[in-house]
Amino acid sequence: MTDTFEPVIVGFTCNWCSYRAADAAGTARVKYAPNVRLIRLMCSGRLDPAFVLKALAGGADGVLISGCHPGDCHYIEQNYKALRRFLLLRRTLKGFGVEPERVKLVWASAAEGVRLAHEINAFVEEIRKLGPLNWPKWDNQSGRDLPADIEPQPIEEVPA
Amino acid sequence: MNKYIYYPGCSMEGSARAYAESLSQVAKILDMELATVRDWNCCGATEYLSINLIPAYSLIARNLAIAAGQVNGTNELMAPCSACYLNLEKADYYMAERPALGEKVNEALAAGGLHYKPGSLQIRHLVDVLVNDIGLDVIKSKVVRPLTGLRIAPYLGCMVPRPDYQHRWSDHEYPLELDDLMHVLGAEVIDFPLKTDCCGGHMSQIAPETAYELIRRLVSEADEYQADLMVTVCPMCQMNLDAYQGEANRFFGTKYQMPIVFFTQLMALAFGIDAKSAGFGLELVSAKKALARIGVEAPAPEPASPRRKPDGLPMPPHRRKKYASGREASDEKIAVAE
Amino acid sequence: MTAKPKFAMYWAASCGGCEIAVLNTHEKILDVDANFEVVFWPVAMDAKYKDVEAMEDGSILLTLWNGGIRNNENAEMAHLLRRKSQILVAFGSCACEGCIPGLANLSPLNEIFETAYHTVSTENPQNIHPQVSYPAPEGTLTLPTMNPVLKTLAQVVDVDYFMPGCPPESHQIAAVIDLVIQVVQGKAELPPKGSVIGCGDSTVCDECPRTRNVKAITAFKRIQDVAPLDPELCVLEQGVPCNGPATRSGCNARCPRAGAQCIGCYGPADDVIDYGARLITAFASVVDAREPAEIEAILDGIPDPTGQFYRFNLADSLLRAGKGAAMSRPNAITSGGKP
Amino acid sequence: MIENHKPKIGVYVCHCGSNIAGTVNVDDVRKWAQEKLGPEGVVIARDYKFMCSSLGQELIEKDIKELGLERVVVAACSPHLHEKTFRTAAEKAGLNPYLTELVSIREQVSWVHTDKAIATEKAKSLVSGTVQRIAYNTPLEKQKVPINANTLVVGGGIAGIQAALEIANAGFHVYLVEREPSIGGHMAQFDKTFPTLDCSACILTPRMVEAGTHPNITLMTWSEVTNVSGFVGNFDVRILKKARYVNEDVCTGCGICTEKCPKKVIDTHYEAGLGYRKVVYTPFAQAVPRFPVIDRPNCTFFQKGTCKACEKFCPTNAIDFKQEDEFINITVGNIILATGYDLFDAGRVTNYGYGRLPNVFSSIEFERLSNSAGPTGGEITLRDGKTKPETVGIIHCVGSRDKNFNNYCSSICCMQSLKFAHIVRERTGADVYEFYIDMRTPMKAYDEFYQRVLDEGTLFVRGKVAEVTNAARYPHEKGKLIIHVEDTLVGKQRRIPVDMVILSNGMEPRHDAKQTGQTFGISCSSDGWYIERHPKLDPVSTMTEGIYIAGCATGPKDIPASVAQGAAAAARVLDKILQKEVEMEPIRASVIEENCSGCRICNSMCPFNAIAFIGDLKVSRVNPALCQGCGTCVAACPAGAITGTGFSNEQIFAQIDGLLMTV
Repeated sequence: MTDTFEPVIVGFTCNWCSYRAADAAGTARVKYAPNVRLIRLMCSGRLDPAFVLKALAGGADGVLISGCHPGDCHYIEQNYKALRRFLLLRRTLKGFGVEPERVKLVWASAAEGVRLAHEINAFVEEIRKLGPLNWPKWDNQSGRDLPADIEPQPIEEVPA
Repeated sequence: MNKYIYYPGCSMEGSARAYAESLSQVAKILDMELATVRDWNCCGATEYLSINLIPAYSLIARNLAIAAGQVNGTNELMAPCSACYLNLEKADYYMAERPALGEKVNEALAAGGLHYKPGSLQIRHLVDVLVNDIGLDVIKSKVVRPLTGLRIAPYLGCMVPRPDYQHRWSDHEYPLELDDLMHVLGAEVIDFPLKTDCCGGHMSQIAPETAYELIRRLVSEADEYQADLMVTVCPMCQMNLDAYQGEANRFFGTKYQMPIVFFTQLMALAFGIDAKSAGFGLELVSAKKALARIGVEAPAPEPASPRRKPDGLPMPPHRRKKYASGREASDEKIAVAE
Repeated sequence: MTAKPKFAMYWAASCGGCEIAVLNTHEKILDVDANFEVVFWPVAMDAKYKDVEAMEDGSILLTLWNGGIRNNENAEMAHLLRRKSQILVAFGSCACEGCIPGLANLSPLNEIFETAYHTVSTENPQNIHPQVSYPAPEGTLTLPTMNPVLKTLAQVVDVDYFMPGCPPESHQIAAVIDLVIQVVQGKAELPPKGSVIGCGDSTVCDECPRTRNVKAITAFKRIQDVAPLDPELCVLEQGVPCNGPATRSGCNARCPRAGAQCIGCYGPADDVIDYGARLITAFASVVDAREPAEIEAILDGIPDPTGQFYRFNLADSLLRAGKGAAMSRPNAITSGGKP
Repeated sequence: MIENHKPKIGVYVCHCGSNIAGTVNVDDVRKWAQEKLGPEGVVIARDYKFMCSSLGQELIEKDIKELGLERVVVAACSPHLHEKTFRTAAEKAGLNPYLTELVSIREQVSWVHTDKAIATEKAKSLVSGTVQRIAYNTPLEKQKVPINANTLVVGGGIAGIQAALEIANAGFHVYLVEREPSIGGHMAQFDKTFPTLDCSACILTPRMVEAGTHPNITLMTWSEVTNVSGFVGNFDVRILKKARYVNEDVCTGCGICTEKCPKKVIDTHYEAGLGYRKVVYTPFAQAVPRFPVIDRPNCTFFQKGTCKACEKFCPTNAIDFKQEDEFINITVGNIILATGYDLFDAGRVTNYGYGRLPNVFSSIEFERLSNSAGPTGGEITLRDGKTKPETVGIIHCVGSRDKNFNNYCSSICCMQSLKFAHIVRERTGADVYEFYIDMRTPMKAYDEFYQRVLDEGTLFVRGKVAEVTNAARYPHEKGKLIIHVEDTLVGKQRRIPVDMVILSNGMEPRHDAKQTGQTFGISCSSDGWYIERHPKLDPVSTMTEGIYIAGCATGPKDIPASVAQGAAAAARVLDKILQKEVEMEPIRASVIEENCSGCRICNSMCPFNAIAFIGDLKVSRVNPALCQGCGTCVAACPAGAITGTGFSNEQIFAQIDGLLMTV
């Protein structure tokens, strides 16, 4: 057992292309990194940026978004919308201090099982290089669920 | 002004002087600035890579590293010699393709304080540069003495369009760049079917009979098409076809007299340069008759240097002879054996 | 003393605008006085923390809390007032969602201090840097300790109602005061706990009179670069990033009516899971380009997307709220690939 | 959402024999689901050898009835394989089918990972994701939309003709659209068909005529589909009908115009560049329809304003120089694409000299050369049009099975080459060499034909030809084409001089296949052929409901296979038509109108125009009949006012939580 960092990646796939590409990779027994857990959407256009934020907030080190190649969308052109949201989301993440490379968009047709597997492997390696998604150590408590009787504990004392 | 970093290679200073001289004329007219790679060294030619990869690649990469350090407004490294071009491109390609190799080569280069990052140079062959950068229109506009009536067999040899790592050539088996170039000079270009066939290469050194056959094929085919001369882009092709044409003739009992010249020589002629400055007269199979067809007087051939005895020190006796004799040969005997 | 119900208002990490907004209700403030006994309101009357501590738990009927929780004093008071109050209202954007002070959550504390005390915009000839405690001759003086991040009130204590706005509109405050008075008088019922009050339940667009069309944005611009802004047409359609589509209604579309874009001070509408994500998706969706380079060029018109989308909501955003969760994930780094 | 009530969930883990159980510790997953996911509502977790077997399904049905399960999670193969199986089983036991979900732990886990421990952990997390998600699944009802009984068939080659006839004969209307002036396709160019050596035209033309005269077929040649919108059952199709400059209502197809037209041009299309045609022409004698077209760019009248010979001589005044392109809109319920193939451009293999060496012919050139209606009247000659070849070399796999060009086998070239060999020997008596890599003659009576050609004395050389050259090395090669090849059976390089070379060039996807695919909403593989819904089990369907594919559009095929596919696609369409209605997945978006403020961000999201803005109410509304369920508007709504069934925010958020739950 080595001590290499095994990132956890959530992947969002399109029902018509990349999810089928994953099926095709399986059928062809193409081996790839086990770090990605896929969620099936009907279309990459269904991808709400909040899903990505949720995954990152929930502990994923990276998020893979995949859809049909430009021009090949099962719903004609929705993947362009996914592309635009992806680009703006990455810019926003940067402002949050999250490396934008943690979110990746991959086009993969239903026939491209092998390619998807390669892309997954490459992405896992990229995230491995980036390391775990380390939030700046300012806070160790989560949001609204905080029990009322617990006093906030500052991590380091800085005068106000 | 088109700028290039220029890797001449050894031939340009030796057997291919005609290439070097005509190129310098052509470059001037086409407003090309060629900055020679400082302190360049041998590219390893065709042999070294098959012997030991790491030192061979290191040898080549030293040139790349130095050239990369010379980048000034251009990162295009141009080589006129096919072998040099291929070796430089190969080193650049494989250093990127196989990072382990790249690392080892750079380790070697580090000993000389050098480093080469693959991909930092664009490696180009002269014909590619002329056709694709300078452009046929510009070249055509500089023609003052069209080569009308001159039948030319354009011949590229094996190494320039293949394997073509960067996909710069129109085709690997039948590229037409050189044909087009000759065409704009006004020459009659034959559809030479063997344009990418082998010239014999170093077979002329190790298996001359094989080389003779390869030479015969090319020369006889050009002759079949009634070409006045063959143009080549490669010092080795030129050398083989020119210098060994006579030997091949003797071997087969044929009488071909096919002049083999560099394409730049014809460009220079077409641009109005006189034949001597264009490097004519250095070829062994005289281009005099061919040039006469376009009314150019070929310079008198340089007086041939007297045939020299074989260079170097005498050889030791053949090993087999030694064992066959069943006894040790004395040093004196070795000395007088030849 | 009268048997009037008790009222308190407290000011934590915020600008004070909320207090002004309350006073801006004009004569309505007299109703407060007439119907309530104001027991604690530092900005309006003299009061000591120890007086509050002395009160019976649950003895204050209504506390309006404005401001985020930035230091341990804020936190302590939040817990104290929670204990003493029957109804605790997160009043204003800072208390509800962090607001402008929450933007500091993008930087670590030391950077915040560095910027506040030691950059060119601060005149600090003696290079003063505040201390938590100071040994004065009269005894040790202490200052509250800054928390690492600003939290919303609800992230620290249980909150009964949320009243958004930066500040809440005075007519909305007046309406809420009226409602509470009616409740006190037994004439009305309180809304369910956790409700957002003093606002609408739709988005700013709902109250905006501007005409809207199918959107296709070819460039995002700063408002001063769009001259003149068409007074009739949707601000977003004119390329100015207007947060109205995702922002809760209640302000009567004050900014768009005045010829400016909505900046989102009323926070997320109902059913909005992450305010910023809604704007990211909405703006990106209507960008009229397909090539990545073209899209990027259009997006360049939003120079600070994080600020644009999370100006008021950062401390309450999904990513911020989830950071704790990410940190507490039992060992993301596993050995040998064994998750 | 699910206030205080966690629905009762059953988890079923399939072994799939050893397909899953070989890599995933199924028992461990089951135990874990039972214990760790108990708080999430899992009341029962089981594993079984083959969940999809009837015994496996009965297990689930029994639990639904006895344990009162409200949700079923099956961890097995991809939902694209067995989702329907399990949903049907659950429905039988009284559970709404949309309360059953499949977790793919075979395609996404056991088949792609090797480490058993890691695979097991991943399987757990996927199960956890779906368990969390399914709590938010809601019962859904499938929607039914009526099917328009008209069908559009695109491409009038043999596959398209077959499909059109099958449907028309069943009594339904077909629009057959062909972009050339006549239907018939490539088959009309051929002389003989292998292996029976039937005359191609003899067997094709009756079908063409039938299609041309069938009362249920509207034939639209010289026309192209430019736009398709809508969805299965109701496609709106826009067709560009190019101007023929001939009034089809009065033209009798007498051919006088063609006869009188003074201008000839090289026919690069039907005659493959070997012959000529007039400027007003029908591509071939048996063309259907028989109306000619005027080739506008070459017509003297259109170029210079004079001539009009055709108009002068037309006995019915059918020539109409003022005719313009027009658009025709039709509505159809289903579409069959039989758009065929392009021939590989043999000139790309430069070392074979096609286009440079005159006596190197492409396969289609040879078809025309050997066709009795062709430019030489069926005489097999060299390019000079006179000389009969004495030796002929036929090169297989030109552009196919070659990583420089196309990796795939074009499947017909072996048989086509054998046919050529037979014809050459029969008509010229020439010596014929076939240069092949492998002989592929797998269909009915194909290998027998190979034997026959062998017996006829054709010489077979196994090896990939290196080059075809005119550069002779030896006196006997002078004036010949020399085929340079490594004969891999002899183990020698050979130079074989021949008079004529025929390149058996293969098939390629249509040059505009991608564009056409985009028009119809289907996609191409990396080779460029259209992708079938399933390569084995659903070869004529596409991922887009109501769009079918037949013939060479999906890959190289011979005539019997194309015909079979045309008929198969027609059967699928008839199946749809006879159902009268089509069931639509109930995955739909809808606007919560109280939350909608009418910002109109969503209005441009829908390519199906399902979202309308109701001006009076200042809200947007989704038309469920038009919504295809992609969810793009759901994700776009800034107010969170649009919800999507089947893939709601709650479902996906819960799934994310589940996937990331510590395992």
